[in-house]
Amino acid sequence: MSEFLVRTENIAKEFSGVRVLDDINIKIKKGEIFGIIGENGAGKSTFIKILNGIYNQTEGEVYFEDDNVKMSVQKAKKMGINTIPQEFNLINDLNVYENIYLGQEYQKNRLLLDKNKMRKKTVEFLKELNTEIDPNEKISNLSVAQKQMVEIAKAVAYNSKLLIMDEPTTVLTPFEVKTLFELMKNLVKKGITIIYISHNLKEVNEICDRIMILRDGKFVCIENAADINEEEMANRMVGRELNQMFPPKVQESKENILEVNNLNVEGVLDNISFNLKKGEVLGFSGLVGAGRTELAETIIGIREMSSGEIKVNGEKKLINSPTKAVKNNIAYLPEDRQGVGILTNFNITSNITLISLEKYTKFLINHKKTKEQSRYYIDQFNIQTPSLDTELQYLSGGNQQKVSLAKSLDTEPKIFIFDEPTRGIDVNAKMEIFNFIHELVQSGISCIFISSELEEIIGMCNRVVVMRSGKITGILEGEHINEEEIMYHATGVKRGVI
Amino acid sequence: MAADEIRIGVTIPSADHGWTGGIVYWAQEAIEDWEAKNPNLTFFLETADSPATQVSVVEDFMVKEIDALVILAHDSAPLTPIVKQAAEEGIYIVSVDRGLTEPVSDIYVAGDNPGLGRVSAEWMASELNGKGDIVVLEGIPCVINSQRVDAFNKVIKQYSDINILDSQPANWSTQRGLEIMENYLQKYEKIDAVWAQDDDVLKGVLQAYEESGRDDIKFFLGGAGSKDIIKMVMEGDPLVRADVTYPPSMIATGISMGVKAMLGEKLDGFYQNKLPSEIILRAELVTEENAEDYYYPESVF
Amino acid sequence: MNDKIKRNNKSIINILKNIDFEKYGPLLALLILFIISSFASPYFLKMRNLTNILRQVSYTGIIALGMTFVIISAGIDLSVGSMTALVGGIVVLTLNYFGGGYFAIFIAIIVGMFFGIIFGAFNGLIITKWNVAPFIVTLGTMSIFRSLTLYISGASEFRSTSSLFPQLGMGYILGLPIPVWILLGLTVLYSVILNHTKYGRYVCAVGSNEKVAKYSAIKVKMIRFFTYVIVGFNVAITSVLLSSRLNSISSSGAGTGYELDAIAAVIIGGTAMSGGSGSVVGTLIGAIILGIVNNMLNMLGVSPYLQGTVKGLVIIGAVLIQRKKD
Amino acid sequence: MNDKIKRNNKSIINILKNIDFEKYGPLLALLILFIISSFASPYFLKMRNLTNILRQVSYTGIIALGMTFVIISAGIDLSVGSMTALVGGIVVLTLNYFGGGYFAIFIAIIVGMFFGIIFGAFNGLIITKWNVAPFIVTLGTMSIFRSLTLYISGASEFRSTSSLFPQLGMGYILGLPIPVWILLGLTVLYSVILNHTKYGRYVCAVGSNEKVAKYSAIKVKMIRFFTYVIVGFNVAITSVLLSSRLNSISSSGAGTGYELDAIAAVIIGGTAMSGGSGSVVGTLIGAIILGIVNNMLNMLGVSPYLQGTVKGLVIIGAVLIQRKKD
Ligand SMILES: Nc1ncnc2c1ncn2[C@@H]1O[C@H](COP(=O)(O)OP(=O)(O)OP(=O)(O)O)[C@@H](O)[C@H]1O
Ligand SMILES: Nc1ncnc2c1ncn2[C@@H]1O[C@H](COP(=O)(O)OP(=O)(O)OP(=O)(O)O)[C@@H](O)[C@H]1O
Ligand SMILES: [Mg+2]
Ligand SMILES: [Mg+2]
Repeated sequence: MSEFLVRTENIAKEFSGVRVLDDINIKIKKGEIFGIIGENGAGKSTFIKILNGIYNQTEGEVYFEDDNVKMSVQKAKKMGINTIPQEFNLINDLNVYENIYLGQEYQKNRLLLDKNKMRKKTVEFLKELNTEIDPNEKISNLSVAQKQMVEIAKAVAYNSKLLIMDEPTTVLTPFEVKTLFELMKNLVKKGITIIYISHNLKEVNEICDRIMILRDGKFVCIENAADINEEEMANRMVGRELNQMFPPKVQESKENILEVNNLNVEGVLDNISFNLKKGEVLGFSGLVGAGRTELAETIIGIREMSSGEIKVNGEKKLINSPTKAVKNNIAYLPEDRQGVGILTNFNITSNITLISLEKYTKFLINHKKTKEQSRYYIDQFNIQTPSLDTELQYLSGGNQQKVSLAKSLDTEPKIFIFDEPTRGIDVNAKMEIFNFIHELVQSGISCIFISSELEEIIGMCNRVVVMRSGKITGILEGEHINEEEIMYHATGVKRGVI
Repeated sequence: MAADEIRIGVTIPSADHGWTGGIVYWAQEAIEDWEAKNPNLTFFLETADSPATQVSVVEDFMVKEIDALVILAHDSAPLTPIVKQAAEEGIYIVSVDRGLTEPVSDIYVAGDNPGLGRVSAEWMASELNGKGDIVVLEGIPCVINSQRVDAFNKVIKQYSDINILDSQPANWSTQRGLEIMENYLQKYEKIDAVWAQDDDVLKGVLQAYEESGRDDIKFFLGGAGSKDIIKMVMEGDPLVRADVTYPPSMIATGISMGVKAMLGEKLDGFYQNKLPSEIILRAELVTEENAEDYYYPESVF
Repeated sequence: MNDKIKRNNKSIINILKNIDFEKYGPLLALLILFIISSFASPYFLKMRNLTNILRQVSYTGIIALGMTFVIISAGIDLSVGSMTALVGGIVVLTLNYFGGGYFAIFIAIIVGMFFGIIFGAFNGLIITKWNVAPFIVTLGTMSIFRSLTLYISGASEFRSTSSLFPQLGMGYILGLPIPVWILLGLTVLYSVILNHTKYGRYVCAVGSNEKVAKYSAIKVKMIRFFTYVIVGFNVAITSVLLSSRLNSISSSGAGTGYELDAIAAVIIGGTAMSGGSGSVVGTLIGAIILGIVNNMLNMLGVSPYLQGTVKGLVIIGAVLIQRKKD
Repeated sequence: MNDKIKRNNKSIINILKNIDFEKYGPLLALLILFIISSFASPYFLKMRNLTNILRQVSYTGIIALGMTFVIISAGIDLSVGSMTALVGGIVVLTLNYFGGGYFAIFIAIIVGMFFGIIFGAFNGLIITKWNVAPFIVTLGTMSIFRSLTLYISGASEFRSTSSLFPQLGMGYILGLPIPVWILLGLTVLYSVILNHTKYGRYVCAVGSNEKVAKYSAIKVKMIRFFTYVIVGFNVAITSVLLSSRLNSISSSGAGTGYELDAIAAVIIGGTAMSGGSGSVVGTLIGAIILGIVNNMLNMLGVSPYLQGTVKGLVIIGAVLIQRKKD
């Protein structure tokens, strides 16, 4: 037996004639962490979906432990290939432990399910991940980050030989990422091989042994992580030099555009008060489940507040539905892209103009105008798509995120709430989005910026609100915006203690 | 409940076309009449949309401790076991129209399904002078329909010069009758007469014929004796010259028989003490001469 | 040379392969059925027969157009058949009350439309306001509407006394029956609404993913509600046309089975039961397919007992043609 | 003191508030209906009446148990009523052929089960293999099965000549009719299958999100397929019990409307039409609710015309109690 777990020979994949992967030849060693990076739409997810049997390659061969296999989902499972997919692969109607053991249930007497055993094991797995989630909780009641932790636990629960992780950290805070990395190291020690995909080049560089770079579906290079730094990675990914990541911060005005006073939501938010100034980027930081998403949802009228008031431009407003939010020029970019953000069976144009459809309608929809507008966004954000009529389910994750962003933007808001805006977006596109936010605030638009990436928060925000279990624990300004102080307020303990 | 209270359960198919609508109407009429006449009588009237539902209704009646059951069975065989059970519990059984497969009823009051087919065929044959092309619109494919159609066909077979061009189910529905007739009119260049078996269907048929602008059809025959068609006959309509009865009022007769049996009354002019065990209502031919006697303007059918 | 032919051959296969079966499936099914019917029966292609089919189709067809919206929004309406009878009864009663002249016809139509909309709104209200499953609500109102019809009429017919009223259902304009014109006109209207207005777009969004629609500031309940109002309105049109055609409405028989016919037309027309997208023109085609099947069963004189088998097979077959590849 | 009372009051309200209406809604609806019925009719609580209701319920109830799986997997089966008639016909024919003795009954039951499974598998095969919408497939087979029943019987009844056969449908064991025992037994069995076996888990997964299920290496088509087989099997049981009870099967009337009753029972029992989760015990409760409604309509002697209105209102009301809060 060779030292390689997986080998591919001349792998290529076409979707209705469009070649999205071309001639990929790689060998992945047993027990290594193999990173894959590349721009949005480079073909990373497609590649691993060939390995785990979701797609069949158009050309080429896959060897697993030296056997040439025609992969299928069933075979992959049997051979010990497990995946944490980019989009959630959880059954909303089932609860946590049922999801974790879906397709691989423990049984008693070879007939009945052994629920207790599965529950117990689930608690163990989650504990290993430093997460407390009730194994009997329904998936639909979990926050996005919690779902991500369940996905991780699910992949770990199986006896894997190959564990594939497609952007597992996009909604996780540094705290969880750290836990995950420790877990990965343990798994590797046990002889498990890991493929790791992420747009966080720092993380990739830190955790991976070797890194493959893809560009436009083509192989660029494989490097030892030790031999390459982040900047080089980014440049080779994009194929040109990248410059400064974060644009300069814009001085906000004194005027409040949004005031939130003593806002309460039963069981979720506790006496939240803050204000947002015109032209400001106001960051929201905190650990998983801190309640940031809930706060945003309350402001746009999805959740009912039990008490408190919201003022827009100094005037008290009752915002009890997203329609009212849009009327008050508030836009929201949700973190749960496929759950609440985009319609996967709608095309790009219909998605982008869904909220702002009014703009394009006199009596009938002006299809020409909507198409022009979506073409504008496709250029602006460099959205990779075969055509304007492509349904979103056929776009890569990052490109879906860009469409989601365009959709919220097209309402021409005065206040924009971004919830994890860079989720699944490549470095280059991140920069574009940061620059775009910069342009927004320059033109007097105010932004609430919820992110779990401290670097982004620090790089982008004028002030940072830190939350912990539904309460605001601190509002940081100026030089106080640093990793240490944010983490202190987020966890309640000094660094190093956790 | 008073000691001399008499409880009578009446169950009939639910009103799913004109004739069954008539059944419901006549059942209510009879119950109203009897309740006015005799305060000791308590009636329960239940419709049923399928044989199985009707079995439930009879079961429920038994819980209510009825003394007599008047039933127009949805289908014969499926109702027989439960009615038999009722009879065994001492309940007096009046079976109307659709007989049971075992002799469990005390009185059987029936319309004459084969008779309807036979009388219709005989009249049509004589009007056609034993020669011509006819089309048939049947009811819903089921036992009653088969009885009528089979009897009709048997008679027509004796006339070698009468051709049945086509025979399709119109489900006792006016709209369906209209559609089927539209199709017939496209399909057949020349039709001499139409047998629709049911007056509801006949209405649709006449409509289609009128719209087609053709004038080859010599006459139409419906069935069951709805008041509209009887009226046309009475007024001497050249196309609708006759009708054959299958009166929904038979249920009222059945109810009366049940009441009389309970009260121990005899039939007027009847020299026997007990009521007869079978009463078969003739399928009567209604023509312009006698139509007035069959016209009930206040009935729903 | 040989080479070129080969390439041509290949491209034809490619063209056939690339036909968007999901989109043109219904049309293809219709074409196949049409061609078979033309050969199978000499009467099929007669002008009169074709217009007959169209008129026969128009009653459930018009309802099916409205049902398209309901199904796209991931709902269902089982009450349409009973509603047809009830509204029809109301139309005839109104007509008789006002004497049966042109003015009475006008009033009767207005009243009919009004009640159609009210009944549809009743369905929509319970479904959206109280969040009860559409299947249950409309199963309930199916029973309620029929029962009210029977109650009002005493299980008999509603008979119009007007001699003018039938002109509407029987009349022709430019060689086509009036109901057919209305069917075609509504198809165009609803097709425009579905594809070119905000409302249509929102109906698709709601059916595709209710949560996303809600986050996109779409008034989900309102959109849903109006799909049932549309169906009610269309049912009212059918009621007027049907009662005019027969100059009466049978309380027990009118409209029975319309719900299944209408839903079948929608699905044969390519709209998925799960909602999210669909086509109004497809529904029209679906309704015509069903009409042709019924017509051919009579024309060919298939045994009454076996007509159901043939009909069932054709319905399944029509959808089989347009099935999605996995 | 006062304080304590207040607190107690509050906690009762809290308890009421915290009742999981989604889970216990059907039970609550049943309780309310039961209490109302007890007061409304002196006959209701009679033992004989209660066992009657249970037996009346058992026919569609057994089918509804199977339908629960189909609906949880996001499917639907409209063919169950016609299938009941066809299988029932086959059972009676077999019984007569073998002479009507105990052996004949045994064979007839086996043959009935066999055909029930075959017909269910036929539905399942077209739906999964050819990927055709369940609504259309089963609408088609509903028509086909009924038509075949009419054809075989010549539109008449299948009459059993056995005098032993009715014992099965009419007999009692320990004070309960045999069909009721079977209904209860199957409820336990299917409840265990749904909640405590892999298959049940997979049915929920498939109904909730087919794609995720597929990626979890679940054989989606197979799971789907077997839901229809289960329904077919249950239909066969109902067919045997029904034909035994009636000692005959009417080709046109047997099983009509069963599909709507079964689906209604499933939904009243708390299973969502959109699939993903549901409860077998809920379905049993749903079926009993429908049975009590029918029984009360008879017991109270509601006008035949208005029975439909009452029934419709109660069905909607029963689901209203358990509606989800948004
Ligand atoms: N099912 C599909 N049908 C058609 N095209 C597809 C399909 N799946 C992916 N593609 C296309 O393949 C290309 C590569 O997509 P892929 O998801 O592999 O990108 P990725 O590298 O994972 O990007 P991201 O970082 O945004 O997740 C994209 O251009 C996408 O539009
Ligand atoms: N639909 C829901 N029903 C009940 N509880 C919920 C629901 N959604 C979220 N929660 C709970 O609310 C809390 C806050 O979650 P939220 O998603 O707002 O956190 P967050 O600060 O946005 O962090 P992240 O998005 O990184 O998870 C969590 O404990 C979560 O379990
Ligand atoms: Mg990807
Ligand atoms: Mg969040």
